Amino acid sequence: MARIALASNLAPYTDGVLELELEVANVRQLFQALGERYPELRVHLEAGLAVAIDGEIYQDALLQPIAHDSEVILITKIAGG
Amino acid sequence: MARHHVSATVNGDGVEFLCETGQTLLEALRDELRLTGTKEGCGTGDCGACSVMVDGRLVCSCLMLAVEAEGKSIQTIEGMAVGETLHPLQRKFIEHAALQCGICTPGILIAARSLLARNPNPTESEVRYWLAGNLCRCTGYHKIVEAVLDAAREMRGG
Amino acid sequence: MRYEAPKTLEQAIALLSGANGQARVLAGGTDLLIQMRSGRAEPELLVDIKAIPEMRSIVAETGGYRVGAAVTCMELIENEAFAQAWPGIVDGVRLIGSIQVKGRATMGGNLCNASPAADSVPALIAAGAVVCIVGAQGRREALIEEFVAGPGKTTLANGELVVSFLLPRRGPHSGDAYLRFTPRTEMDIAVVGAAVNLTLDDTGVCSRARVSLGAVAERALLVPEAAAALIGTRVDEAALKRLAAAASAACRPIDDKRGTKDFRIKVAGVMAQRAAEIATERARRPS
Amino acid sequence: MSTMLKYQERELKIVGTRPLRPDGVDKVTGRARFGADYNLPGQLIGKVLRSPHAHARIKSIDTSAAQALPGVKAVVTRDDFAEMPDEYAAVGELMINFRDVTRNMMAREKVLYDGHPLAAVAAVSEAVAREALALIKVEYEVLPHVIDVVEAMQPGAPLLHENQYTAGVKPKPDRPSNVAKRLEYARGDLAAGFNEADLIVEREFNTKPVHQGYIEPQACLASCSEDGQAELWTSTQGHFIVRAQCAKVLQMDVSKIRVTPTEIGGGFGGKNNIYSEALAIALSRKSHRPVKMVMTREEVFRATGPTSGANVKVRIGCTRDGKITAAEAELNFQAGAFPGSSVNQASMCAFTRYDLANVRVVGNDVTVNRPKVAAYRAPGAPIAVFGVESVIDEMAKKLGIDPIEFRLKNAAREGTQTYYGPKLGPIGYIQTLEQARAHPHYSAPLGPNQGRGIATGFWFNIGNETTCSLNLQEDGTLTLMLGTIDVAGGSRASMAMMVAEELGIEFESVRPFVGDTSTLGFNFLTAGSRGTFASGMACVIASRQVIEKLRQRVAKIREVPLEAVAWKDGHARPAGGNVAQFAPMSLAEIAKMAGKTGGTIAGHAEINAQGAGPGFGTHIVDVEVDKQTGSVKILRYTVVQDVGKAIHPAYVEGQLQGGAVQGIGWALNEEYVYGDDGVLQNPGFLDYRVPVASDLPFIDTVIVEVPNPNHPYGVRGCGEVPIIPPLAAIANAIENAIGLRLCQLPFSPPRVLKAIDDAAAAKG
Repeated sequence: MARIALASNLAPYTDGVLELELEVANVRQLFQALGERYPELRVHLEAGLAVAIDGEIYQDALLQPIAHDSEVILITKIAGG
Repeated sequence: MARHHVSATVNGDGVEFLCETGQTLLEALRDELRLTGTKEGCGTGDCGACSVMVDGRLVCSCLMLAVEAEGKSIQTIEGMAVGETLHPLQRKFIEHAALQCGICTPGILIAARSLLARNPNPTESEVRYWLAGNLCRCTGYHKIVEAVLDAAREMRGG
Repeated sequence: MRYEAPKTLEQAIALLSGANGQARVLAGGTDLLIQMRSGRAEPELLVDIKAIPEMRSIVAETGGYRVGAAVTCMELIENEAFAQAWPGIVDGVRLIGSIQVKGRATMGGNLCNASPAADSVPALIAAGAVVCIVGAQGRREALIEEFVAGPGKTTLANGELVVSFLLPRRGPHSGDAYLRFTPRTEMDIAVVGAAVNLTLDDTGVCSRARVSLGAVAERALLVPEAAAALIGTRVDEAALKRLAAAASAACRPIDDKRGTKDFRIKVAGVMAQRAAEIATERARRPS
Repeated sequence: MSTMLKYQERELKIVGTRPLRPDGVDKVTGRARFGADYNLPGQLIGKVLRSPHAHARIKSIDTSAAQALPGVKAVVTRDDFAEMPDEYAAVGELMINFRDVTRNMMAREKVLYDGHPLAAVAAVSEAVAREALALIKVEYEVLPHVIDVVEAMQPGAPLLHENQYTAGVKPKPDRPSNVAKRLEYARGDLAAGFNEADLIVEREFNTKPVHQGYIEPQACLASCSEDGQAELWTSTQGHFIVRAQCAKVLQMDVSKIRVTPTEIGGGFGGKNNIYSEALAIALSRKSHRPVKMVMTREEVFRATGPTSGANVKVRIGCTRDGKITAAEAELNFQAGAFPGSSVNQASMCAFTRYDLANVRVVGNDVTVNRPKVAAYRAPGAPIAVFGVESVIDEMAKKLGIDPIEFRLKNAAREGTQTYYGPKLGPIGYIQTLEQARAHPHYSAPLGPNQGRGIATGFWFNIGNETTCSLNLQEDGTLTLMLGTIDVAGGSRASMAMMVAEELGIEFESVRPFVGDTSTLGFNFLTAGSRGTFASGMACVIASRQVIEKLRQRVAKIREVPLEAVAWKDGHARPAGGNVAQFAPMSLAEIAKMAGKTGGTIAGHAEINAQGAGPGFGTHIVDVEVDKQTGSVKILRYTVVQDVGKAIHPAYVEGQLQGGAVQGIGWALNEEYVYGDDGVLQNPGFLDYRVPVASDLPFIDTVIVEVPNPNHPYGVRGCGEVPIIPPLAAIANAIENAIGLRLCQLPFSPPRVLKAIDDAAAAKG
């Protein structure tokens, strides 16, 4: 079970839940699991979230593997001007 | 209203073109003579990207009518290099990376050359005040001033 | 839109009077072309006066100078003798636009555009210049401080043309200066402009003075009260303080995107004082 | 695939040197072609009719007289563009809703800002096009408008979008509001943190909208053919993004639009979006002729996307010895006519330079009646950091601690947990502070009315989709087709340098180009300082692919096992050790035979670059204040910044100098001035005052290189960090000079003089 933490700005979409554990093998499965559990989060998941897996940040990396003991943090997608 | 027939010299070549009364010299250079090296950044004389020489005088070609160019000798960026050899200013701008996007570069090179023609040994401040009419948004002017001073040194045989 | 380039004053006058107000004089064009581009000016006839010799000359006359209305800023700046005689006027001309704009902009154009913030006008007013005008009824002269009526308006009648400026003779120990306040060091329109022209007697007491302010009213102002603060003094600290106060008191500025009323009033005093200091220093130099 | 190439320390021959750039000669001779320099035979000129009102309902648009004017060949209005449902896409720096993209490009129900497009005309000349615009009759119902962000947030403020309810608020509000979205980042126990504090400083700041100020106005040329294909030349930071947005709003297949990027005359984030591109294609489709559309400078100011004007509240608590115990900020950002400001990036950047246990940042994205904001170099960060670095400077002064020491006490480092999610990897923030402290500028003497200020900045930097292809030509030279736009003019050279380094060949034998959208797969736009990082990584991958194929080809030609062939200094050589010996082959020799030994050799990369390394910077500035006029003069300026690795030092220095000067302009004189009627009063370079050459000293630069472990050469993005510190650094320098803490931007002379007079009056 990977430990999942959500950036605090996502609290409104998860009824305040910011930490949970999920059995997921990659980012795509993570987003699907979160989307089912928190429908309001779905629109943000693919379009607007990046994922830090064990300290490395991945953006638009749906097939990036997540190990069973990974520490995963969901953060807002970063972009620039 | 019939268009004006204008004959002038551009970069040493005799040219003729037709233009409306209200057409600026900048528009004539770019649209009639297809010399697109001179750029429009504002159309109101505030940015200097359209700088050219007219009878040895540095001017904004957006603030001059094309019809006023009758019989004049005009120098644009396209005439700055002589055959294969770039003008020292052109070379120094590349060497010093004194340009980034390059839209302001033609106007600044024409202005810098007219400065060095009248003042072969300008101070940093003299370069900055002479180029105050040429806006640049990428470089912060640092390498531009360095390149002009370096070119001046070389042209003085320093 | 028609374009004509007359070679004589008579031809120019005929063209201007025959166009029932739809003609504009084209000198440097650095104000006119901007107004045409923005639609603020839509002339049917442009009368290019740059081919008329009398309007392009700078000649010494009766101890003073006669400057053609179509003389460009750079031509005036590059005229050593004139810059020696009237450094203050050249201060103002040097601040007009960029080098490129000054390569085309003319003295007559800067005056006739009638902007309250025109950089060459305060120093001409302080110098006591006389504007030489020609029209269908012949020639006349006007005091420069009365020439502009208000923003964009002059006292020229239809068909009249400014031909030249006459700068009077000045005695020894004279000096003039022009300063303006702008947020940037170059390329701005004056938020406040101040010109001072004064003469000291042999003992260093100020015998004559004229002070003019730009961009603080509907036109450049001659400010006699400010001049009075200097006349009869050695232009010391106290006199300069009174000058600054008189200058500020004369202002009737507007709030606009370039400056607030109080800012202009306060800074007018500062600029007038600093200009007076430079003028005095120039007057004290052995001429 | 998501790609990450680790950094390897090694001896370099080309990377880090200063070769001459391939695009330089064309730019200094006037041969380089920018947006407005392209022409096609038979082209028409397109012009846009823009709203004179800040807020009005469009009751009717009558274009009949305009259509009838001789020389007019096409007119388009809202009726020519399909309605777009709500659909979000990460296009450029901000989340974009296509329902808004089509409305910003061409108004539908309402005009929402002075300059908002209403109709567009294509005619045989500009004069005819302008005349046609004057013949279009529009019936408006003028509505009250609001521009100031604080006013727009009040309950009674005029509403831009009747069905906009603040997102991110629980429970859902019952009334619509101009606040499109509220976000909040929080970590630790704020109240406890403030209780521990010996000193608490709280300040409110206001900034004005400012423009990127690129000298080249937007320009494009479109040409459609009857079979539904479209060609487009445009000056942009992202031609694939332009293609994606045009295809969406014009309902065309992406592959039917070919976008060729011209040289771009500056962007800084302002050319991430489409403005006239889709209008030009629509006009060309309707008129069956090419259509050229070039914005005037006035249109650029009125109707493209300057950054947000904002209201910022910052409150920080720290112990007597300068340890921050709690930090809180509220960021209210103008989004312009449609939601989507950079308040999120600003929120994430506000405090990230510091290792803080108790933090809370609230952000509000607020629609107001002015153009939809676009990105402007590290979008949002300069605004938030202006507040934070000003308050930190005030705290250091009150405690009598040196401003750099105070920052060092709280500095973020490797492993610092950020409040927006991840832990920071290896970063160079502390090194920039230490090198700034050691710099002679920091201890140089100051004269009367002179002051010194410092401030620091952080930016994430990004990777994103990147493609390139590297083709070995038959004479042994290579062409490098890049997909990421070269905005600052140096990245083409930097890419060729990395390829030459990988292949061990001369820089001059690699010729880089930026391809049009038909030459490569999708590329994200040049933003987020990703150019050298992401495109560089793609070039290294393509180079290594070429090397692999070269080794395989030589193994076949020399009939030796693959392991026996090594690539070194531009040659295939025996791998050393007890392997089969063979005569080395040069790149040229292999290339010559390539056709006959299996075909040409090429390398490609189609990646989504991961592992972008954040950049940090510290700035020092000296100012002199004329207390009689309020004028602030920049005396000396030093930029210290960690760039990971400077591929071409001259271009890195150029980014640091250019970014700092944009920050100086933002701090001193740049601002949008609106009349009470909501109309922009200074849409031109005369009264929108960008710095000129004579306003500035030289900008000294110190390059710090703490390698980014996730890039083969250690590159971090460097283009955006330098614009972040100047606002606060100058505010701190002014405070040091005359003892007044100024919190309203810009520090224009009238504002500074009033502060001086008010302070004197208060004391007097």
